[in-house]
Amino acid sequence: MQTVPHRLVTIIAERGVRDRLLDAVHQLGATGHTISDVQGEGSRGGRAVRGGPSVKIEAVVTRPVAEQIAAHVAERYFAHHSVIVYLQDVEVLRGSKYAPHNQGA
Amino acid sequence: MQTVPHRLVTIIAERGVRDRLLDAVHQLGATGHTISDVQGEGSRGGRAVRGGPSVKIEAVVTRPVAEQIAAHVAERYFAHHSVIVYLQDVEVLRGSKYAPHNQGA
Amino acid sequence: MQTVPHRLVTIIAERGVRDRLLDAVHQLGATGHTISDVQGEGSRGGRAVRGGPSVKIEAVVTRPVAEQIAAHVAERYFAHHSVIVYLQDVEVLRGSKYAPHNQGA
Amino acid sequence: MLEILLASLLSPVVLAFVLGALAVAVKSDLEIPEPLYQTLSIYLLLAIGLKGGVALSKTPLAEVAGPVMGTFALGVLTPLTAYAVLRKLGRMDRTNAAALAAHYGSVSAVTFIAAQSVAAFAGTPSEGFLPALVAVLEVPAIIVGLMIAYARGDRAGSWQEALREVVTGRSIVLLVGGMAIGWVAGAEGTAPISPFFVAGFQGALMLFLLDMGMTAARRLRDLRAVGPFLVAFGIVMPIVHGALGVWVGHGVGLSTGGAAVLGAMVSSASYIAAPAAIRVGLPEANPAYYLTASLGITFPFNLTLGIPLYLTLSGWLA
Amino acid sequence: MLEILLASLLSPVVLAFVLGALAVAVKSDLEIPEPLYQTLSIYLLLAIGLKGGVALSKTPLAEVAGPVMGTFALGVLTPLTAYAVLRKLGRMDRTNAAALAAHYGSVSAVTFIAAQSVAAFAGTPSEGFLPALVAVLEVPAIIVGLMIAYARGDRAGSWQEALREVVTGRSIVLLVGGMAIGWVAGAEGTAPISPFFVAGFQGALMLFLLDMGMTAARRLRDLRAVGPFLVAFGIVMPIVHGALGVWVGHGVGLSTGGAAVLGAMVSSASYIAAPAAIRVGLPEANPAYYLTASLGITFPFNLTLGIPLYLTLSGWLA
Amino acid sequence: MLEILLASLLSPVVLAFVLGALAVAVKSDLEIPEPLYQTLSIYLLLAIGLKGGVALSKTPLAEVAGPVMGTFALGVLTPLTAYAVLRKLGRMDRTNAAALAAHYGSVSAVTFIAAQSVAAFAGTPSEGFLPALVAVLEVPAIIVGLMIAYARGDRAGSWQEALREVVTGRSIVLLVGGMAIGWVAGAEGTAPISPFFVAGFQGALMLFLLDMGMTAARRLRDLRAVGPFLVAFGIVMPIVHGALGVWVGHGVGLSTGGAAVLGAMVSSASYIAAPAAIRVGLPEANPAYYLTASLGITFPFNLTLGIPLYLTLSGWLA
Ligand SMILES: Nc1ncnc2c1ncn2[C@@H]1O[C@H](COP(=O)(O)O)[C@@H](O)[C@H]1O
Ligand SMILES: Nc1ncnc2c1ncn2[C@@H]1O[C@H](COP(=O)(O)O)[C@@H](O)[C@H]1O
Ligand SMILES: Nc1ncnc2c1ncn2[C@@H]1O[C@H](COP(=O)(O)O)[C@@H](O)[C@H]1O
Ligand code: NA
Ligand code: NA
Ligand code: NA
Repeated sequence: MQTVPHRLVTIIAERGVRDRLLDAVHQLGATGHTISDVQGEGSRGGRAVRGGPSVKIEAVVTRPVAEQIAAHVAERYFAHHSVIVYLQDVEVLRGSKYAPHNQGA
Repeated sequence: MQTVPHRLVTIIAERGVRDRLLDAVHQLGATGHTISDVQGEGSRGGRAVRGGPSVKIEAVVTRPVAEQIAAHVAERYFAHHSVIVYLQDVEVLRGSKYAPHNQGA
Repeated sequence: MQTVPHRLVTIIAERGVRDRLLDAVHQLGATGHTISDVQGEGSRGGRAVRGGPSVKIEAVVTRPVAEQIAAHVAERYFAHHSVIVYLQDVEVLRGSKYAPHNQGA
Repeated sequence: MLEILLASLLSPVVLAFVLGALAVAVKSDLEIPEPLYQTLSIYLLLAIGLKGGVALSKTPLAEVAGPVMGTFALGVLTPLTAYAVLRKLGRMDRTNAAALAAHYGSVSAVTFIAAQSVAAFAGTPSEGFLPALVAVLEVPAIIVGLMIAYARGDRAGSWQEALREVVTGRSIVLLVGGMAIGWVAGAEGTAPISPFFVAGFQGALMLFLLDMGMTAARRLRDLRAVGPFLVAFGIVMPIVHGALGVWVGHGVGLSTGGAAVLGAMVSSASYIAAPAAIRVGLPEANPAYYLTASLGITFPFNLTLGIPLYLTLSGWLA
Repeated sequence: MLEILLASLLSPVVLAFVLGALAVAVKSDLEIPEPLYQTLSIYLLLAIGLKGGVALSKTPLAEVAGPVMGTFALGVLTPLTAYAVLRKLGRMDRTNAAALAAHYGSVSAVTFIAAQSVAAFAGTPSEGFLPALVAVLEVPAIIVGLMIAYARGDRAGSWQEALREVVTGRSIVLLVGGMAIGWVAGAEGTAPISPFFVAGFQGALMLFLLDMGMTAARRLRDLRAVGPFLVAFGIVMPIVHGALGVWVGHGVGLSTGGAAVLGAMVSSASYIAAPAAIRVGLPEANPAYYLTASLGITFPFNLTLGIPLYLTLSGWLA
Repeated sequence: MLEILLASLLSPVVLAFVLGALAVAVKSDLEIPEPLYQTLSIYLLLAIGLKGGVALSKTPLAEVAGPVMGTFALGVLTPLTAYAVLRKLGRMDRTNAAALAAHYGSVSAVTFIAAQSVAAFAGTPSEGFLPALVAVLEVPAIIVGLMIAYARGDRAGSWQEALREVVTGRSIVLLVGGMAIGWVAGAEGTAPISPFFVAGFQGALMLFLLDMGMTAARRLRDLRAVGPFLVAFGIVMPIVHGALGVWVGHGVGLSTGGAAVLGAMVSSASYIAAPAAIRVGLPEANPAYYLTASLGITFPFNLTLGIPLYLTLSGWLA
């Protein structure tokens, strides 16, 4: 079995910025993503507030795309929004599936 | 604290194949799994289609079991189904808990 | 982009112990957490029982905090509860965000 | 009997159960989302609690005392009979026998609800205060089951934790809480909420049983693992306990419908409260046994054949 | 026509669709949680199935036979016309044309439900057994669409898997299952569940269309990607198919309302069953085409202008 | 007063709140799933919007103008009084005082709904157009709160983003959207959806308050952290604002019930719209303060004692 090292970018964000984040993630080269509903607590409060769920966005991407996504999130969202981002190593099958085929869109 | 290196296999798949995947995961040696509802977008489309949620299956397993699960998924599902699989390193306590105690069933 | 290595602690537990676990996670130094609803199967049964969902708690923390959380979970919960815990490496931006600012509370 | 049987089998609620089972059989992608399942169970428990509380607020205490004591006695007795049968006839180990005893002594709220509907439909409605008996029946058997295991020194779990789990578990909280609200607010106070909790009840129950059908069918896969003895136990034990319940029901002065519903309750096996308690108190017990038996065998049996049987029995005894 | 158009456009159900679209336009954080979406679709499909089944239990077979055969014929014919138009006029590749053909031949249950409501509101209610026609119309077109692609040797997907996906898919299971339950239990048997499934129906439909408005508006972003031909196709094809459906409806003896609703069904494009089947059977087809066209163009068109148009047409033909 | 107080305290809706708090106190595993919470809040907001819109469609503009202007004035004034009290008496820092001011100037839709029910129950129903006042009251206070902070140069957040967050927030979208739909469709057009949105309302509200009781009880844990001043503030400020609201209500010509409900609205503290806006516009503010005060103190106070108090006050002023 031929696995290829890639990066898993995880973004946890308040729901209001979800669509903007997804657009950015794809524009920066992700070929797919997985999203789930989560709840959280961080520096901007959390637990025991209902109606304020967050989303977790995960994308398996190449190393440079991962860096770009993390940098984008940091630059645009860290100041005004409840957002965190972290990167992990993953191994995938079919490495070509996750390579950005379309740099511009 | 004595942690033991293991592998985390993550499978993201359309819901229709969930039960078959779970059976396979256990048959190949996983002693447990965790499953959650997600939504996603990949090469076969996604975002903005309601009613087409996916599942994420995660299993902490030994290294050889991880390889077998990934290979099985690749062989049986990549051609006709919306499925991705990736592997990560994890450290667990109670390593024996995740060792396949029952190779055949 | 300056990423900093940290640890991701993941705890999967039956819902009944959620609040106690969250209190412990924060008391041991986590500055935040993310929680999601999952279902699972392990040594104490699972699949095909409705009404018994679990929670997944994830916290990005420093290495020593991660060890402490894992040790705490092992000591207090492994005997009587459906709980697993595992650790992974992650890279984060803004490393200081995840450092325990308040050891005691 | 045949008439009751047909009326019961051809009701939308039972047909929905069958539809759920068929959906699993044909490997449909139909799925009741987990939050819908939880919503329906919160709704159903609260609704029967409310109804019972309103009925209780109109019932003199003296009328309830007998049934409560009879039910309590059955809750202590039936786990013992179940344990004896499992050990003597089934040669099952102590831990698993005790776990099963806790399940078969306790009660399935959905079986109770279905029995109540069928009894009403058959023209022999049950007493309004019966939900109180569900609460009385739920707890003791689990305690007895755990006591059997703990008395034998099997102590992997925590006895106190398990007990806490049952009495603070959501089924007791919603059932007893709903009863308290219904009792305090009375018929007049609950009138504004009754379109939601009364008129919608049967439809919600139907959706719930669609899900139960799917769950039961998934459990059936484990049937081979549990062996023929447990299959027989899952059918015969309920009949014995059910007949006992009907008989005691008449003894404590319940109506024909009421005694039949009590029979169904006693015959039923818990699959919410008991599994939660056993997971904590007897973690070594194998869920494949107690879940497959209670969910895969006894629940479908009671829903289809058991309830009409207890009604018929009760009619004979009346 | 104007009157019907206004009554339709100003109904809460259509206004909720508009509200959903506006919420997306202003980037509101309003969100219909996924489990609520699933709950609503389970509810709506089961409810129309039940209603259809009860109606069917009162309808002589002879009366249903003609409409069933006419509908079946339309289910085979319309994917062929759609395919021809897409290939000849749109110069689209075979795979994507076949995928779109499957969608436009099949049916959108929500369009059916909306049409049924508007027809009733306009004083020309449709026949009660029409849900049976939805089930008849759903499957054949998808098979024909796949056959076109497979006959041309494009075999990345699995033909059998795709077929299985459709017939065991949740929309068929709930629709046909609900019909069977309604048919077996009859009007009397379903009375206890009707407050839930009948009285609540329009409100649940309104919430569902709030979500549909949001989904359709999100799809619209892809509009530029699909090009002007597909936009035109998404409006003109439904009109052609809708007119054909109305005409056949009158031919097989349906009432004015019934023929109009059949027209709306035939004109509509599937966005639940067909996408699921195409994803498996024709994975190379591009979802941006078939989902944008069916969800982003044809559904809103039918909901607002199409249904009143078919009703008016049907009035003329009567 | 005592009579109203009892009727209010012993209503199922308030009892459900208490049950939720007790469930947390005994550490029950009862849980209202997040999607159910969201569904209930979508439902309740849309339902009161619809009801208000239908009422508005029957009310002459002149009758609404006074109340709207009075409410708007209260929405500008009350954050200023709250800010002054917090700074002068509580010696709180500017950022947290501004954040709290935004919360106490804005409105809690659930408090409004509960007040409306109690007023109707007490025989003094409020005007049908009051939901329009909720929308009018929700926004200005949040703007004023942000303006206070921004005028002082604390600019970690984005002013424009926060404003956008409020006006496109789901509570405004559903409330105003529902009103628009109710207003356009009118009583006749909304008749088919009223079994869903009207008959089911109180039951859904009861489930919602079960959840609110759990949330409020969880918040109480933070009580020690916020200190005695904030606890006193969370009770006294609502009484002052509530009395003011009742007085203004009478001044602008509302009925006894209407003025009392306006008082409850003015006294209430937002815990949906304001927290969302503050998180974006004033991220440095500490949620432990504003959430504990609004959810843990003011909401339970109003639900149990405040609403009967404003009703009694309003009766005296009539
Ligand atoms: N240390 C952490 N570990 C895991 N998740 C976190 C952590 N800190 C923050 N989060 C998540 O990120 C969201 C936003 O964080 P914040 O901006 O700090 O409020 C929170 O709601 C959590 O879901
Ligand atoms: N690059 C990616 N990163 C994360 N998840 C992905 C990625 N690609 C695909 N997925 C997930 O896998 C599912 C199936 O992918 P596909 O077969 O490419 O449509 C999608 O619905 C996503 O949830
Ligand atoms: N090998 C595994 N991989 C992933 N999740 C697991 C595994 N074993 C157990 N779990 C999760 O942990 C929960 C408790 O496990 P247990 O205590 O073994 O019943 C299960 O319900 C699963 O969600
Ligand atoms: Na029993
Ligand atoms: Na069609
Ligand atoms: Na206020």
